[in-house]
Amino acid sequence: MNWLVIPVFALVILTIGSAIYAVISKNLLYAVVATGLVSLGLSLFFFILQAPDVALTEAAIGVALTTIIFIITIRNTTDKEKCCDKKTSYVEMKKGDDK
Amino acid sequence: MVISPVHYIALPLMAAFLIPLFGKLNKNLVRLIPGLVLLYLSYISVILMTQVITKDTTIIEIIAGWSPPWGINLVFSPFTGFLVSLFSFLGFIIWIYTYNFKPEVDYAQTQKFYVLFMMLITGAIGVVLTGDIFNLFVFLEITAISAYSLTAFYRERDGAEAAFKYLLIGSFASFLILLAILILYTQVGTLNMAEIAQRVPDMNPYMKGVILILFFVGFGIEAEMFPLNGWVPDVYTQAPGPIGAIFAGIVVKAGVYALIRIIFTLFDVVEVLQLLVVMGLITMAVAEVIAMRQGRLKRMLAYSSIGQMGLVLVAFGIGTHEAVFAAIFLMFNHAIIKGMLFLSATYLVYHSKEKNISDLDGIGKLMPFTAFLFALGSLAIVGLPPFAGFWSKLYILMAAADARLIAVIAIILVVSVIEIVYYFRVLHRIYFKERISTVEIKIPSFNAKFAMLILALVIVIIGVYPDLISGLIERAATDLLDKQHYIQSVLSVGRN
Amino acid sequence: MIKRIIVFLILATIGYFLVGVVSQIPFGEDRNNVGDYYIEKTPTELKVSNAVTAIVVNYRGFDTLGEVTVLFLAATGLSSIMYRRRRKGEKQIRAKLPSSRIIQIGSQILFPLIVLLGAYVFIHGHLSPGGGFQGGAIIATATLLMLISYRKFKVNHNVISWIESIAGVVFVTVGFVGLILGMTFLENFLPTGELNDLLSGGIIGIIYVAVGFKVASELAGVIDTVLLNNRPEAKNEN
Amino acid sequence: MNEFLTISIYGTAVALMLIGFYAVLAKKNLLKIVIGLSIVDSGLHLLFVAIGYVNNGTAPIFSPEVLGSTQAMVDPVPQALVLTAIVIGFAVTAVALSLVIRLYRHHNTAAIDEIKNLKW
Repeated sequence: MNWLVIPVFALVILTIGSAIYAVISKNLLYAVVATGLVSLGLSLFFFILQAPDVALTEAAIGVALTTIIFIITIRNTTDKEKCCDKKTSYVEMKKGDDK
Repeated sequence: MVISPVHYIALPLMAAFLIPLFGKLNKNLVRLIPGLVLLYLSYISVILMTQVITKDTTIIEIIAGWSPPWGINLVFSPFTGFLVSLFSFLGFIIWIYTYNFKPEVDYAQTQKFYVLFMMLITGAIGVVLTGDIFNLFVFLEITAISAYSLTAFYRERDGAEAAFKYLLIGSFASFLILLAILILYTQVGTLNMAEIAQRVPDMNPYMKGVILILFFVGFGIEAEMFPLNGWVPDVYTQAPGPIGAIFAGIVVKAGVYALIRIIFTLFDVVEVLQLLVVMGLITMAVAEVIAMRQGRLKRMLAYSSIGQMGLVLVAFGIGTHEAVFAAIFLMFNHAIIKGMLFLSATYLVYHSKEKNISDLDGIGKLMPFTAFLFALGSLAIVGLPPFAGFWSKLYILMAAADARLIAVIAIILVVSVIEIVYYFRVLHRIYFKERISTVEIKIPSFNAKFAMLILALVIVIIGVYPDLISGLIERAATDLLDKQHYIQSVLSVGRN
Repeated sequence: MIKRIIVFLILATIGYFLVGVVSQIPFGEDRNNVGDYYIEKTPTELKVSNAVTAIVVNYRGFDTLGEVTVLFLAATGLSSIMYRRRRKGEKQIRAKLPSSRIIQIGSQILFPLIVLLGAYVFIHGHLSPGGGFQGGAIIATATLLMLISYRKFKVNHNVISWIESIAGVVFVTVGFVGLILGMTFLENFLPTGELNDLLSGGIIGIIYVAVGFKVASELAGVIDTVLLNNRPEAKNEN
Repeated sequence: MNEFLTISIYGTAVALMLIGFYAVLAKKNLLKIVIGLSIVDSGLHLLFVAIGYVNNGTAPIFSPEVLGSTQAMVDPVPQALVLTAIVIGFAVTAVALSLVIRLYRHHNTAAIDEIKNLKW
């Protein structure tokens, strides 16, 4: 056994778990944060694989900037995955946007 | 400084970076610079092509001083040079057309439009010129991102939907291509296309098949191959008119080029040619049948474009020298003719909201010039003599006959009849119906007329004297089929 | 329901295919490919410590030029897609509420530090992990910090487009200088210096600094464009 | 240990791609689709870096200590390619998101089946 086994295993769980959560979550904001976690896990993987350059890039672009752009988009649109039926949602969203 | 193929990429990039600054000096420079750049590219095309043809060489341009297997290189051979010259020339003509197009668009948007316009063409040129498989992917992405943004350029249309659809399919294509490059790198350990071609015969056959399928589907999407071409009509319809002409004339050709380069040069699998014939026939038949049922002019042109690309693939798939010659000829014709059809159609339905064919009733009397050019283009593209389209179709049929592919000939003939039917339906409406529609008409500006006239002249002249260009195409076909020459001329550069 | 089954069938096919292919790719075996050549030549001929930087900027510098262009086009395309004509008297509103004092002061302290870190990352791109893209992204993050903590903080688009253009032009010009001097495009024409020296690697340093500035200004522009469009009345206007 | 690393890394990469494809194919929300695209990309990037790994290798950075033992260095080429791929992926994501915002403004929904042209 090697000292790497447990952290690698934890990393696999973190990455795949966040990816699954990002896909199934009903709230888009949580999904986006989970996507950021996938990138974080990935960046650690790159570090383990001796690719510090890529790890740094993934951390700066994947974790920070992509997540931020997603969050701004959600603020511009909506954070619900399913938007009920359109007639009621239209009024609700009008209200929600004014707050 | 000597003229070299790297100017094709570096100058447009320089210009694109500078356009925002020049715009602060004078707003007209923003429109002017892309034209000057494209004019210069056409000029160096003439010089380099003469050099390549007369000296019978292939120009290999090394980048960053590292010879081919290690650095990136550009290959300017008769085949790539021919396509690149075609792209620069057509790009310049379309620029002339665009110069006064929709003057009411804001300055901020105009500036972005011209940057994206120029990079769309540059990306396609880069795809054709590069000799490195990953570099090809990068240029494909340059083209793709400009294309997505330009598709969504107009706010009053449904461009965003078409662009999103395009983006989804395009991302899938780039995923497949990138995966193929990855597997290829693990197998042959290099990214240079000549060296890959050298090493592929020794590769594990299973992996070879996998990579070939991935490339085939990935570039097939870019080349509008069936069944993943559902995005094409939407994108062509929603994009601004001249951009539709660039998609049909330039961007698709780059996709076809990549597919052909992979199949002919990189891999030595013969079966894939038959697959290409079959896929081409399906693409062509399905697209032309759908085209007949379209009520909107640009959708009809888009499906017709898919059909023609199918025919190009069939011709390449036959694989003999005559067939490849015919295929390259058809690529040239289609670029010019379909470009002109899109340009003239844009003015025919300029103010029409739905862009329906029924809005064209009797427009021949109101816009005689544009309608005449559209009619000329229609006659040329269905392959009637004495226009350019006739020769390419004839050569394809002759090549198929030589290869004893009776079924292929039959299908091509049936499809041609369908094509004639739906183009003549439009012409009938233009010339022999009374105008009932109340849609305003828009007379093209002078430069638009000029641009269309040049393309029309090319169509007629090539139709009467096909020999003007067939020499070049002959050389291009020889060059494409001579795989060993490609490998040697690239790899011999640095080894001395 | 049928759609769901189809989706799972497609996924199963893709999965089967991927597993079949990936299991055939050896993992962790010794290199025998172009990478060898790069590793051999990088410290001796280019005098660059970071082999990845050497590949990105020099051996495959053309890719990087393309990559910078992709980012430039994304920024251009993004602002073209999000563009709307401003009505009279309409103001561009960004953050809805000013942030708390703590965040404001904190970001004031952090901002120069993060910018410094970013600059360090791209200046030392040829010596340590990092480079133009990473450094540029870090600086863009710092801009974002200021954007969210100060309502009035304005990204000056004039300055941004100047930096962006000049950095891009520097990159291409450095390439052309090689061509003018009778060598090839993007070829190194400066003395390479000593390994592990700050001033080593010839043009690699210049290019990476240019890339850093370009990436930083492009990313900051992207973020600002998306943020500026966040307006309640930005609805149904088209 | 090596087998464990192989399985976990290749497994993660393939799993990420499949999860991403599931989101693209099955989800109806535009943002979810874009999230799916970026997860697919992540899986591909992981695979890319993994093929360059060499057992017990070091990062491809020369310091005076490792100069003698270049054989034990991981392959830098895939890493350089991934750098490019990550930036391109980011650019595509940004364009996709701006399209989502515009579609939302236009149709007031981010559901794919309520936007007519996206059905096919």
